[in-house]
Amino acid sequence: MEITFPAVNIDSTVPQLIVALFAILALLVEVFSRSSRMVFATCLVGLHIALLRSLMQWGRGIPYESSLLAVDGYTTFFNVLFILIAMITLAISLSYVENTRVDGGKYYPLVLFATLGMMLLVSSMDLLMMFLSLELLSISMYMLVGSQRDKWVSTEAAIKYILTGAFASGFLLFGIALVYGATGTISFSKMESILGGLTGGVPPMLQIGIALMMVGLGFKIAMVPFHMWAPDVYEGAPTPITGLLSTGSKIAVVALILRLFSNPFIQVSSQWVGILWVLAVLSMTLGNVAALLQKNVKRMLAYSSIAHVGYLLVAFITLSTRGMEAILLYSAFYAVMGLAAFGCIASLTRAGGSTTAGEGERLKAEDYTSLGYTQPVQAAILSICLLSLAGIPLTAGFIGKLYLFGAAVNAGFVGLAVIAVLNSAVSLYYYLGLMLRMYALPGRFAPAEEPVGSLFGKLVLLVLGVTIIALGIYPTPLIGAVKGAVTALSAL
Amino acid sequence: MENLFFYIAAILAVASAGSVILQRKVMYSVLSLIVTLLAVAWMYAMLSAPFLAVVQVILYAGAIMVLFLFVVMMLKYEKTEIQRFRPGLLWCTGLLVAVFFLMKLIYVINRASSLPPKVTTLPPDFGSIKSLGGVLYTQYLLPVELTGILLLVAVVGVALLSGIKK
Amino acid sequence: MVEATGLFSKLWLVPALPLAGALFNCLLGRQVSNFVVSIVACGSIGLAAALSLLLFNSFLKLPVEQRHIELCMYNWIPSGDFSAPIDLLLDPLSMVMITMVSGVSFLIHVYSVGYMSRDESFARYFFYLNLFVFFMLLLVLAGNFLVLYIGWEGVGTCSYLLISFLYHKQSAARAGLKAFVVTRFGDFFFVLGIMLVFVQFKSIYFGEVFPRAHEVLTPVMATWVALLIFGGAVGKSAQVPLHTWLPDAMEAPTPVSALIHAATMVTAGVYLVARCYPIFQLSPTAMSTVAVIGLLTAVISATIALVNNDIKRILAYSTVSQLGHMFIGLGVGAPAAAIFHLLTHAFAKALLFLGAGAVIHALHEEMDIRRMGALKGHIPATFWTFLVGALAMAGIPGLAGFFSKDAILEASFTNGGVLLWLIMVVTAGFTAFYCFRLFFNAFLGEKRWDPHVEEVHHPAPVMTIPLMLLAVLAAVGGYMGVPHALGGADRISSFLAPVFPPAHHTDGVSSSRLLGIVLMAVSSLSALGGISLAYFFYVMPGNREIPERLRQTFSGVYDALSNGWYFDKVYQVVFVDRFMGAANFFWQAVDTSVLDMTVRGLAGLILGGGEIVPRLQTGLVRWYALFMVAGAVVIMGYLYIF
Amino acid sequence: MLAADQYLMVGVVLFGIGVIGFLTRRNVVVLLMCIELMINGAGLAFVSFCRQTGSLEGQVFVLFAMVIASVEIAVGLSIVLLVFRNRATLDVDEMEVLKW
Amino acid sequence: MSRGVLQYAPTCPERKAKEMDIAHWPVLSILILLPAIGAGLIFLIPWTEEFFPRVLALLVAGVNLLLSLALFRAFNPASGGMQFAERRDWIPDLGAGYSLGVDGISLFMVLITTFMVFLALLSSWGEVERRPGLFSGFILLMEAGLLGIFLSLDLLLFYVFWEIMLVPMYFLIGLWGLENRRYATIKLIIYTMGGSLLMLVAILSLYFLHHAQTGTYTFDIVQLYETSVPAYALLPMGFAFFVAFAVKSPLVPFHTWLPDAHAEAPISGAVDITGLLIKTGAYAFLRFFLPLFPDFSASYAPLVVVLALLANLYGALIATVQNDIKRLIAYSSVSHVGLIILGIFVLNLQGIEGAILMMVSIALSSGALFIIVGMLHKRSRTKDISQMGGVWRDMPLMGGFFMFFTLASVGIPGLCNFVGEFLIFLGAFRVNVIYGVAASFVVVLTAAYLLWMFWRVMFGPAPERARTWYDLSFMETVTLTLPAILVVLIGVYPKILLDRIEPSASALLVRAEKKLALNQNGSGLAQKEMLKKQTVIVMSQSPERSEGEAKQ
Repeated sequence: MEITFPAVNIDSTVPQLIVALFAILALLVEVFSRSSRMVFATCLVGLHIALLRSLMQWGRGIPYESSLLAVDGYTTFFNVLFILIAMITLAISLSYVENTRVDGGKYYPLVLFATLGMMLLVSSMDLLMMFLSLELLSISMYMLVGSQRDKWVSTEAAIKYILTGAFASGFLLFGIALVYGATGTISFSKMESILGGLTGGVPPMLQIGIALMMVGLGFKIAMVPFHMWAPDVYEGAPTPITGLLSTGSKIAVVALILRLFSNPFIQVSSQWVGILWVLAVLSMTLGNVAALLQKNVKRMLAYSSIAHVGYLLVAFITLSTRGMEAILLYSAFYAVMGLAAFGCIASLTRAGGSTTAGEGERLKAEDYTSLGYTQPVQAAILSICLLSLAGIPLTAGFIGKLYLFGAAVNAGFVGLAVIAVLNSAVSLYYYLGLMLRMYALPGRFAPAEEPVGSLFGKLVLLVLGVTIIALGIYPTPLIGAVKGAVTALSAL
Repeated sequence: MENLFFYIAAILAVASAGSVILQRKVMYSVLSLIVTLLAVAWMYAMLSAPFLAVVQVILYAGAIMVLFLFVVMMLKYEKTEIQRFRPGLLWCTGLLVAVFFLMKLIYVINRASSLPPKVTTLPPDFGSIKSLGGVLYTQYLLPVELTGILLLVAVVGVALLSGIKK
Repeated sequence: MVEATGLFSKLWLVPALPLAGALFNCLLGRQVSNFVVSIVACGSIGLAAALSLLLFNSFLKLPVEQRHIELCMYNWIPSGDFSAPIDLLLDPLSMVMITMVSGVSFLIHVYSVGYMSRDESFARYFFYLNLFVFFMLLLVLAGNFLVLYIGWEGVGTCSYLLISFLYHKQSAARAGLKAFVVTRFGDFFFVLGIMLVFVQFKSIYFGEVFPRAHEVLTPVMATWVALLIFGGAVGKSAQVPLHTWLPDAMEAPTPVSALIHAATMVTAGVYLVARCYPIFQLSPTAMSTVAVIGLLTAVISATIALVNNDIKRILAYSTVSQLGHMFIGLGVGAPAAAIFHLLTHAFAKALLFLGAGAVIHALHEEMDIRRMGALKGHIPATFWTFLVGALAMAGIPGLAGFFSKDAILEASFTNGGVLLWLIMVVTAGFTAFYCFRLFFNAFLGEKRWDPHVEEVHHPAPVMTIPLMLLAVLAAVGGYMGVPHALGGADRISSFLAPVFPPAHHTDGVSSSRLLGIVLMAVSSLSALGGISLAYFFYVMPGNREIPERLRQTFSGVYDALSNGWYFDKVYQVVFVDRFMGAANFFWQAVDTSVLDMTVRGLAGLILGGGEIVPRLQTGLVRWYALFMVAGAVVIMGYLYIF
Repeated sequence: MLAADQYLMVGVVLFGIGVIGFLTRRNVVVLLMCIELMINGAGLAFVSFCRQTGSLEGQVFVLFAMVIASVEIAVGLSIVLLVFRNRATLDVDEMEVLKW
Repeated sequence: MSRGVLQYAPTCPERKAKEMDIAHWPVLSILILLPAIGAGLIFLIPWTEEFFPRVLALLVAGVNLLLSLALFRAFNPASGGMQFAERRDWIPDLGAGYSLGVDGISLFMVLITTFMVFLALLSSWGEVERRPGLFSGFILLMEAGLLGIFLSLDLLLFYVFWEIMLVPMYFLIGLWGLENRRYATIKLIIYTMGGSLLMLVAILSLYFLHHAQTGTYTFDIVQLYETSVPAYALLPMGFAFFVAFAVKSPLVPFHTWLPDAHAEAPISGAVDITGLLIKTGAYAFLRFFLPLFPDFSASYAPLVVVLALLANLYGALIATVQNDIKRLIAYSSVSHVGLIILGIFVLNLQGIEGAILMMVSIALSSGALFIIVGMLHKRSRTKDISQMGGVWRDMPLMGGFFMFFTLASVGIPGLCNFVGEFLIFLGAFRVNVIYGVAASFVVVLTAAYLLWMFWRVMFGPAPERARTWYDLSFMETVTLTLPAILVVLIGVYPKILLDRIEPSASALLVRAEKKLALNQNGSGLAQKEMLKKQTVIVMSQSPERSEGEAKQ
């Protein structure tokens, strides 16, 4: 048997390669220079190069090798998004890492590896590729979550995350096995044609396979009832990593679900739309109600991110182009909002962060009282994020929700849209409540507090804040990009 | 004959798997798991996957289990939860739900009669190292490389977590 | 309709002058001295009065058919097919009214300068008073219903402000509120009436409504319109059952009572009905209602006045009673007589009130007639003028009240029947009795003053001169309407005739001369009887215990009378208490309980339901895994079922 | 020749036993072993399907799954070591600082 | 119509040049953006600064007021259409535009907004003790939002302003509020957000419906007017819009947030603005609800009217027994709002004109009352009426103003509220005598509770501690004089307003009628007939009247 290498267009995967290369390079830099700032710089440079390279691919579908990876407009859109997310995560990590004595030399490269996982996940056209990149992402995240070695909560979060995560992976793997068994293939495109030619009902094997895959994937996006890990892990993880968890890793899996469920599995959509309807409602409601009661800010945002998954699902189950656009748009918006929010919290960490739970970080809602007067920049940006998360107009979040709910209404899911908006109304209460607390008028003799956070960090946050507002006022460029990406997806 | 072999392997696998979760001591669980893995390797061999069977024995039963044993022995964790075992709410519902889940799974898959028809004639080298290698290094080259990165990540991660600093 | 030309184009100055005075006193009154305030206040009214006289003069020179002058200022509320301009209408009725209003107002203003001289809110007082005159003049000059309504509400407001002028007294505040709300209740009907008029006529101009009334309105509709408008009149003119506010309104300073609650504002109802007479004529039901209400009012309030001891309240009830007479006049088809009575009553009652004011002033704010007496020697000018007023009021032949009252009596005999006439005659006797009961108690007999009163305040000339002028008017005012029966020309009737279409009205002219004289004689006798009785009781020594004994004998009747036939008490229980009860119920039971609790309950439901989340979030990994498995089971179950 | 169904069923049972173990045991190391059981169950399913369809993808998948499993175990055990160093416990129920 | 053209024919070239100028500016955008930018600047100034931000805010509000007056001057009263319209694409993908315009209905809402904001800043000058700069910033933001609501002609843009308004409101109450503010803010959020988010769903439904019918995606209100809503969707969609507007208005039984919001907002200026906020509900009924859902309006008008009458009566009843003076006035707002809604839903010219006039009037009279109460609160530190009394003795000037605005609220002719009230009564009376009777009756109650309140606050013996309550300062006098002048002006010469409102209001009715004629399905025929008749009256009467006026 002669081994012939398949015709591979390496050019198409250059951004991914750059990310991988620079991650390894950064590890080497760490070995030789011992300066975590150098590592940081290397990673950031690598991401910039990858970003440029990705942008060069913008709007072009470049075939790699059809059965494993799809490098198309959809992938490029998400690649750019993930690289940006990684850059922001790095940027908001810088002072946090130094404050909390995390081993930056390995932390930064791991962020890059996680990014690589996300990028590959989005372009997967194969269950194997999907599984591997998902694991790359997950394993990097396990480690990042536990990277604050000398802090128990971080360790506990890591062990919880890996135990539940591996458990979920088991489900996913078994689900994949059953799907493979039912269809005889692991390639998306083949699967689509096989499922398209399906006659005489859906085989139960496939049903169960999809169900088990939904468990595994639902876990990654923290969908109710597979969400339980999220608040704990979000709280324990280093705050920038919480940001990455709630945005990057979630968006990557959502993007994958979109590709998987809207192409191969759409043939059997009647099987899972109904259950997703219920899960969407549950996610929104539980997320919001829990956030309403939560006094810990990081956990509150964790629950709110669960609710946001619910919103995304609302658009997803419409299975329409409009819904896909809405999801992409909202994902991008949510990435900015979430990262900025967690970035603010990270940047509010007081120097000399220490070993026990929560010390140095502002976790409790009381810690935010009158913050607007002592830490004006972070408070202002956090306020913008909260407004945006709440979906107040003139912020990105509003446009996102408009698209989401619009998609639902358009597809006739008016009841779902109504539930979603009512949830949105409930969510307003806790978002605005935190804001109100931040601007609670201080007494005349309130103790002065030194501003915290590095200038660089504040600048990054400022850029994010402005982006949220700018996108809220003029979202058209992004909408154009999203439309292109969705066209690529449906052109498969 | 084949039936017999299968049933022996199956009973061995299931019994030892049961043993994994029933043993009081972790050490015994590890040893039971090794038996399970070997039984699975046996079944791999019977399912025309000789290479996998070998890898299963070497990688799993060999390497991973050593890792387990090593950790278990290093930690010398004598307390087992069995000593303090009280079937609480969580335990009961957990067992109930899990068993129900298993039953459901078995029930549904039993009904799954729509498996693709069994291929009667397999190529002679099906599952051999050569055939697998042929696929791996052509079609699945990228995953293989990805696996390399994955392992690198694991190394870096473990270093990060165990605090290895120069 | 005749366009206003010449002097008549300056008609707007009549109300504008008092308004200017009011604005001056409002904006600058606190900065300038009391002297300037009084000059501006009296001056502006004086000019208005002079202008009215000039207008009257020119008006009389006009041929009768041209005596209908309209002056349109601007379009106030234009809205679709509705339009309500500010327009003034000068016809004989309004001519008479503005002359009377501005004249009497002027006198009372002058009097007030003396009366209020020591009050610290001097400017405020004159601001209100001037404003009142403005609104009153606007009311009588109005050329359409809505402008009339401006004046109508405006005078009510000023009345409210003046009643509660002495703001530190709770009773004054209460009386003001009561006056406003009760009259507002009447106005409610009036507004409905206006709207009904508009809906029927597509116009609210007097000049367009009245001439077309008989062709546009069906009898039923005419009744409705008339009764609704009459509702307004009932409130404003304090007719039964809305009369209760007027006696309480005596909390106002006495000149205010004289002006507003005797001479002008309360007669606005009479004016209104007279103004809308063409509509009332179309409906016999409405006419009889007017007469019956008037009769009831006249009797009820006259009886109450018999036993009251408060000098101002007696006069107030008397006013109510006389207003009832006027409505009887209107109801029996003698509008000119009613207007005539309105005028003479204005003179006499203003005089009596101002005299009462002088008495009160003299005795240091004493109002109870039982603690007066023997003032004759102390304030002679007041005594004599008061006597004139009382005689005029009682209807002693020769004085103003006699002619006007008898015009009404005659008309009611002719058109209303003997019974009506008889009741009115008895009422006339009551009137004479209580007027002189008051008079004798205050001025004659022995001194029963409060021991604190050491020295009687003598009224300043600025107070006595208006008294005298009014006394003259009260004495001779009747000669503008000497009836045909006595050989007079009844000039007032003929002057007003163009306003009241002659086709239907029967102003007593048809009755025979002899009958007229007989009727007059009977009513005069009745009045004299009343005076004699009062003299017997209160002046002739040793008889003072007779009324006391009577009171004990008929204690039930006496209690009813002295409590004003229990109107106030009934209203309190039936309306006010019920209303407050309902309000409290809606607030406590509906608003804070049901509605608020719904919201709170919803929030509680969300939060309470949310309480389950902390319980689930146990922090135990296996618990989380359990949920995942359970989720898988549910999803599988769902897939398998569906 | 045996039907692949039977092998599949063994895989299902192994998977199920893993799930049961995960939900009932408290020792972290045992939990990790239960995950191994689940992965092996899945592997068995893969290979049996492979046999059934005659395609090699399943076997390739199992190969990678083994790698993943080993990586997960390695990382998992390193975190377990970290936990043990901090708290001297392997009881998963004692890791509950993070809750509500 | 010709009358207006004549009146506004350019008489001198200078005047014309000036008008051209303002017509070529994006004057409406400036109106909205100016306060927004001002607020932004204020937020950038260090918040410990007290004087400068307040001056800046006052300046911005003043300029805006002048600008709106210029707008008023340049407004062509003869036209019933949109003037000074601006339209740019905003989100072309959605067909959402940045589309502004002003007509006779919104013109006065704009004017009253700029005026009341200026007044609010003026009145809060000495009242805000902590972070006055921040306070002024929020007020300016409110102004921007309010003007946006009144000016936008795009449903999405409208919704944007509608929601965004809540944020500064929330902070005004939440930060400077009294002890119960938390509860008040929760209620504010639950009610208004719940309502308006439901409306968002309805807006989206309408949008897609429009697309289904015409094939274009647009939020442009003029195009959406043409959408015919099928019968099955009419009730839920109309209801969603209705609830959103009714909550904001607030119509009983959605009103309970208002008394809390009013009572807990400490600064009179903030309360004032709340007063404006609630006008947006009624305005939205006119601008969006009537033309979008004429069939809903026509079919359910009797129900809505009954609800409005109930609200009118109910508010008056509850106001009577309030001991908290702010709650009392808040409930009086509830009562008045009932009247406004009544005016709108009797669906005739008088009703609508009266409603608009009433909105302006209530903003003035109730707003001024709130300012006075704020001044009283500053001195007495209490809202409890039983703690007051006899205030007149030491504060005659304030007493005078208080009396004046109370009387205005009572509806004394010659002051502003009367005109609106009367037109609403007339409109109601023409539709159904019972409506007119019920509405006019409440006026009696209004007089009772307002004057009773006045009595309890101002009359009677003064409490001992009132000795320290000083009379109005110069600044306060100015603050109260400005609305007083307007109250009289509108009361005496409402023609300024009515002339400009009428073309737009009749255009509105004509449009509604036309649409109704298109959808000749469903019930409520009698109402439709009535609406038609009204339109005919409008059409036929206006030339007549202008002739009549020309004669004068």
